[in-house]
Amino acid sequence: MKRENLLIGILLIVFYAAVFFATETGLIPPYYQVNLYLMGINIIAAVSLNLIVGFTGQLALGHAGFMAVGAYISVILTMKLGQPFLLAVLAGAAAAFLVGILIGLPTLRLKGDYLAIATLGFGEIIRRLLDNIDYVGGAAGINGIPKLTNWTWLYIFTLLTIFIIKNFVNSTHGRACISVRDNEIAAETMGINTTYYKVLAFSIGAFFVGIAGALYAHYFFLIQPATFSFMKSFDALVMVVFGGLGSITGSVIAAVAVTFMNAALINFGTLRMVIYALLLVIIMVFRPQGLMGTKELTFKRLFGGKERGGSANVNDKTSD
Amino acid sequence: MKNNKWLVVLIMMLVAALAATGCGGKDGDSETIKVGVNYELSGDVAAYGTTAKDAILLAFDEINEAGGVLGKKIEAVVLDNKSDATEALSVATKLVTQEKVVAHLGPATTGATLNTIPVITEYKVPLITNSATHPDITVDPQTNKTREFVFRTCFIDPPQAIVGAEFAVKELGVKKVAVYYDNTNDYSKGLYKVFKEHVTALGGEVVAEEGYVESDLEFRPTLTKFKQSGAELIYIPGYYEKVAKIVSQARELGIDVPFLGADGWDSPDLVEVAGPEALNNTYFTNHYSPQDPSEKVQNFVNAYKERYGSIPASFSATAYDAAYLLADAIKRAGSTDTEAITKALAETKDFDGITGRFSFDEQHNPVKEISIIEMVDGEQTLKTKIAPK
Amino acid sequence: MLMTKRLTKAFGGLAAVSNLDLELRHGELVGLIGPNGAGKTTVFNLLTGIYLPTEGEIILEGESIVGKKPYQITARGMARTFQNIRLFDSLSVLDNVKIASHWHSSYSLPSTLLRLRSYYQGEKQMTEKAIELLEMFNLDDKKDEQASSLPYGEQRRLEIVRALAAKPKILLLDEPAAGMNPLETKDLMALIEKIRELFDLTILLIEHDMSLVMGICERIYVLDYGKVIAHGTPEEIKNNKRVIEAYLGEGA
Amino acid sequence: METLIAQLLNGLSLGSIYALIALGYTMVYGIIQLINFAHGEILMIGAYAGFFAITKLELGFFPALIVAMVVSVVLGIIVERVAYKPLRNSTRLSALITAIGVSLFLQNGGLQVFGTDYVTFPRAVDKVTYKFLGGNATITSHQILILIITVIMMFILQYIVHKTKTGKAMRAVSYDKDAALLMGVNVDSVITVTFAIGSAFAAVAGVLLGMYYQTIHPLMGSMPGLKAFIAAVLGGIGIIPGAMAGGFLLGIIETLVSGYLSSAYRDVVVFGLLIVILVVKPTGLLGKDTHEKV
Amino acid sequence: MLKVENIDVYYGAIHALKGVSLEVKEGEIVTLIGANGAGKSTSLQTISGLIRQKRGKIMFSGRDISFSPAQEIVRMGISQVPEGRRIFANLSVRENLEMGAYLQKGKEGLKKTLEKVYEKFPRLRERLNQRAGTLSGGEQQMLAMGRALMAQPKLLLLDEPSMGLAPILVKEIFSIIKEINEAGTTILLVEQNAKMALSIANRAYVLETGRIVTSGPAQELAESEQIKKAYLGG
Repeated sequence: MKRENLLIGILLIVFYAAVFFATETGLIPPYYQVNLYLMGINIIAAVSLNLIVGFTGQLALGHAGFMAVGAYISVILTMKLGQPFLLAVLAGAAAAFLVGILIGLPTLRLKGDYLAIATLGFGEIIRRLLDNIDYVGGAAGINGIPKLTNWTWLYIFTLLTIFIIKNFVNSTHGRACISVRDNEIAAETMGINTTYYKVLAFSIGAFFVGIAGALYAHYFFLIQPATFSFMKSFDALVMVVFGGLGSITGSVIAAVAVTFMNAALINFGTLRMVIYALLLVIIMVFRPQGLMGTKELTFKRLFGGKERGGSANVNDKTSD
Repeated sequence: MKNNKWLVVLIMMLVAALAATGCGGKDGDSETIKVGVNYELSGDVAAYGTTAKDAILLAFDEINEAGGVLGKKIEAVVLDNKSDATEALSVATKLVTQEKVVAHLGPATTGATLNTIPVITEYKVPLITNSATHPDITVDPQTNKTREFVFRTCFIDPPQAIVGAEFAVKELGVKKVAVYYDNTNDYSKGLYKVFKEHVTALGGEVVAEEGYVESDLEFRPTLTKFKQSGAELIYIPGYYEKVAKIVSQARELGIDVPFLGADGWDSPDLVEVAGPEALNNTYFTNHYSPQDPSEKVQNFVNAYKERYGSIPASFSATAYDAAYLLADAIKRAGSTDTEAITKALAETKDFDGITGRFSFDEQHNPVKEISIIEMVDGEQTLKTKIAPK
Repeated sequence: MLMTKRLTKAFGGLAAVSNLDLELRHGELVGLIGPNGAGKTTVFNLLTGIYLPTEGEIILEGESIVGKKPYQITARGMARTFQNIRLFDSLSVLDNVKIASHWHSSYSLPSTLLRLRSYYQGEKQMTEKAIELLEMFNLDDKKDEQASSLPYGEQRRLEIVRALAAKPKILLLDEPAAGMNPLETKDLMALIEKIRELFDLTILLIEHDMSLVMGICERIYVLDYGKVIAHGTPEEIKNNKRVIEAYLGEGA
Repeated sequence: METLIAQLLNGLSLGSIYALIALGYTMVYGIIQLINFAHGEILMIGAYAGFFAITKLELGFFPALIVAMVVSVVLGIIVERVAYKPLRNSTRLSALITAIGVSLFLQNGGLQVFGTDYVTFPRAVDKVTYKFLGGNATITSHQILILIITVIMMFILQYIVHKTKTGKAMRAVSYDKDAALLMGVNVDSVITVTFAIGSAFAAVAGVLLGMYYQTIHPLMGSMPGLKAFIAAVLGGIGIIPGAMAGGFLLGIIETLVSGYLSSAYRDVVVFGLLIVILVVKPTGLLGKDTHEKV
Repeated sequence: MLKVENIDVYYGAIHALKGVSLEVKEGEIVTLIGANGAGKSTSLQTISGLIRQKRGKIMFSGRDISFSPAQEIVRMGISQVPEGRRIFANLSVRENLEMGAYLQKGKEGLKKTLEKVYEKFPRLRERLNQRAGTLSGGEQQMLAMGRALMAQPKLLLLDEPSMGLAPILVKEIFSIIKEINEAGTTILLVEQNAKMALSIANRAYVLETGRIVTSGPAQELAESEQIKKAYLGG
């Protein structure tokens, strides 16, 4: 166990250093760098959404709204109030967390598709409000955002997200969330405060996607309300389902794969979206439970040895 | 079960391989001058991106037929940014760093264009947009410095709105106006603000102002509200597809006051949808008029019509101008060095384009006359031309 | 210990339970029987807070628990099983049991996220206790299997283990022998007796299998149309005319 | 007062558009519990089919409507067979993602095939404007036509689902597929029929939408589709009269907010109200409170 | 009438039925008993076409129905009352019954069969227009049986009809099963309550972890010490 952790730690540092070196020397061309950053941001978005949808079983479609909150708050802090980047990112995430609680409390009593539509509504409310706030540029958004997101920050926050959500899930708190997904009534009679855990998972998810929003804003120069439309929430959902509901490594792999696919398809010109959509359908038809199912890709799995845990054919309880 | 996972991975690898070969094939021909064309070809505003791209390709073909530039042919590298600002940056990065284009045309919208600026600035590649009208495009609002590598062939929001306001108050003699703008569009909101300012400055009054959303179809509720407001003119700084519906629904509700708009109105579809009758007593400010009898304009209109089957809208005209302007600048620079081209672009004087003869001012905005078009029985007629102050 | 007074629950005008007076004394094993649709499960749902009573009182150890949420009632010492098994299907057998001890868990959210020492200790404690319980029910060798993959009888047993892990004072069992054959039922009877002693439990159970009910219950309430029609020792119930008419049938 | 009546009329006509689309949406949902995100795109294809039938085949409005329905039905069946059927026993979320994929495919395929331009839909039915209340309120023949067709369609749907043998089979399938199989119901064909009917309804909505707003575009289905879905949820998803009620309610709320508050904040208010309504009544307006049997 | 020959059924990797063979002759009541998870329900579901066997053959009235679709099997005269009743809770009682006769043509015939079912289950008649979900457990079981009878089956498969029912209802249900059989319908019965099942059956099969371990006349089995010990709690 200890040796395994050490090995993983060394690998992570080596990977960090390798990419750092490669970007500095231009070994990774700028175009792939853009996609590298998108990958990191997508990983954070997908893993955090997986906590809500995959582990807690709450079909929420307002993820882009929280991303917007994180992005806007952090940009206000860095650009208008001259605060340091780290503080701005954390403040953006904290704001998203609070909004998550605010939104989660009333809506999480809803079930399945009703919850989906209510959260989608909240995402749209946030976007429409931003359209009307001149302080943040209205529909035009804010441009000229300093490029403060660098590889180090991106790497740290991506790892932090995975690490914390993994720790959360593999604890009694995480099990409480899963029990809510599997059988809410039984969970409640077993002493689980289901509302608390639903809201907790929801706002933790919001917190991390708020970080993703802040990183996004400080890499991409411009943020606009239109950037955070419900299509962005869908994108994150695609990654979660594609990776496997309730599999963190699945979400990571899917986020990388989807970003990569999107980048690769750029050469197909106007056909790129047609092909992307087609691939989406084909992948789902052939692998409906997602790449990983509910399993995790672990060190042991990769390098032989048997993994404990259930099979991949868990019935979905997400939206019943 | 297991097999499916690998099948999926296989599919993705296939895509990657295809993509890789796709980009490999284009390399290595130094006999051409590569120009990046980064436009909205799918997604929400694909209609505008596509017309611009069409006009650019037409212009390049004409230039190449006439012998090209500096003895070389221009090769357009066309990529789709999905009407998404993030993608626009991705595309620009690919064009600039991988395709090594000497200049970058597009995107069409302000947001997407803004997002490409850091990249083209970093790699010192000039960019010309044909329809991003926001002032921030060419001037950094934080430093008030002109962005060295960014140019445009369309005029910016303020002059157009100022001319519109002047026309409304002075020529049409109205005092009370209503404004109906696209709340999700910076172009539209920009025009609305300047227009409001100037109408008020000229002694007029804005009695009602409302915003719609880009996905709206139904405008009657707001129009009914306008009807009660006593407005003598309704200003709609929006795109033709919405404008046509707004005007048509307004006339249906019995609103017969004049409508005034801006270059977003220009499209043959405006008449087709709203009908010639509803459009009587409407005006808009524009870059050019396809009715303009000048030979240059008519040649362009005919060539475009022949190739694409429709009358070119003003976005096509400004895009066409952007393409010719670029070719002209390369000629003047005498090289394909990006900084030389940029310099030549900045020095543009009296360029004779479809949308008028223009020079760039210090902020890289074209100084040209603004046409006011009146719709008469479905025909665009040139009412007057006003040079903004 | 547990008492209901004039407990009533109406669904859209129809009274599923009406004016129910029920009493459980410490350490008792009481049966609740009656025809299908008589309102037995509704009583359980009222007691555990899943339904809110239309009228009446539920008093647990001298305090009213009406209006309390199910998890709060569990914390006060009441746990149950379900007629239609409700396990956490995707979790392992062990984790199913650990969930029930969640509110006893001794580590906090921050220590979870940062993997502090108290997390490992807390987890270890929970695991040990859960395994102890599983051993008692002969399920320990299946602790890593997914709950949904267990055979039916073992799922029923696991539900009981899970309920016990919540450390209840009162255990409510809803048709624990449903779908079991007589042999399994017999084993179950012994098990119920055993845990009652071991954990000092008060048990209320719903069951159709008369061999089980008559065999182990000290007192029995018979419900029909939401009302108590009889109440007494198994012997008294067996010979009660109304019960025979409504529930047992001739020659039981 | 006159303005209010005028605004209510506006709301009614917008609402009937939403209701029209929501009907097909909610029916498919009611039977197979799939949010068919491609519904808006099937509507779009129907609108284009109607467009070509009128302009290229020079058909009248009603024959063109039939052509549009046939095209949409064929498409709907293909989509169901190719993309949804293989996922019938998978999670609902993977089916949802597939539906989004189909929707994106049809949108972008549409952009390729039909072009990115807005296409003007011919005025196949004459538009007459009726004025009353001293010209303060108007209603057009198109609005009346849409309203009537929406109401008729609702009754047809109700009849199909509640009075016919197929409808009974649909409801049985929606509740328990295996039990329906045991009754001798061919579940696959019942689901196909469900999609066919839903698609036919989408086609009608598409052609009417084209006629009413005069332009069609490959992306025309997405926003009205989403709004219609919201209307369906508002009314209680899966419930046919609910779709109608939700559609009208949404239309009227939107209109009143635009007319009396601010159109820029309209969506904020509308979505806010939607959430409030759902929080108060978590299963929509006409949704039955099917509390889980414990 | 029904001949199941050597069928093997898998759920994913789990081998649920291992070479099960059984036979039901016309007019018989045959019961299948065994512990939970022995494969009793799986056997019934395989016969009615809900699950496909990997190997083996199922013959009905001389025809091979091994791979016939479920609706074809119903059409040929096999109806199943599934475990847990599985009535359509969202449909009315009448509609549930009509669903049972889904493949029957002609209104007259339907009316007649309806009458017959009402005779057998008078309580259903009282609740015709009620939503089936509002019925009590016993009534639901009757509805499920009535629904299956609507198809006028030659062979009726019953899966745990007594599960979760009050003793008085169990007796009633079993006497109805007997009646149905006497009226000419062959019955294959799966029961947990082995005592009751053996008391009305002609023959019985005992399943253990996917295999048939014993079979014989019901009477004989009921008296066998081994069976008594394992399944009758004696």
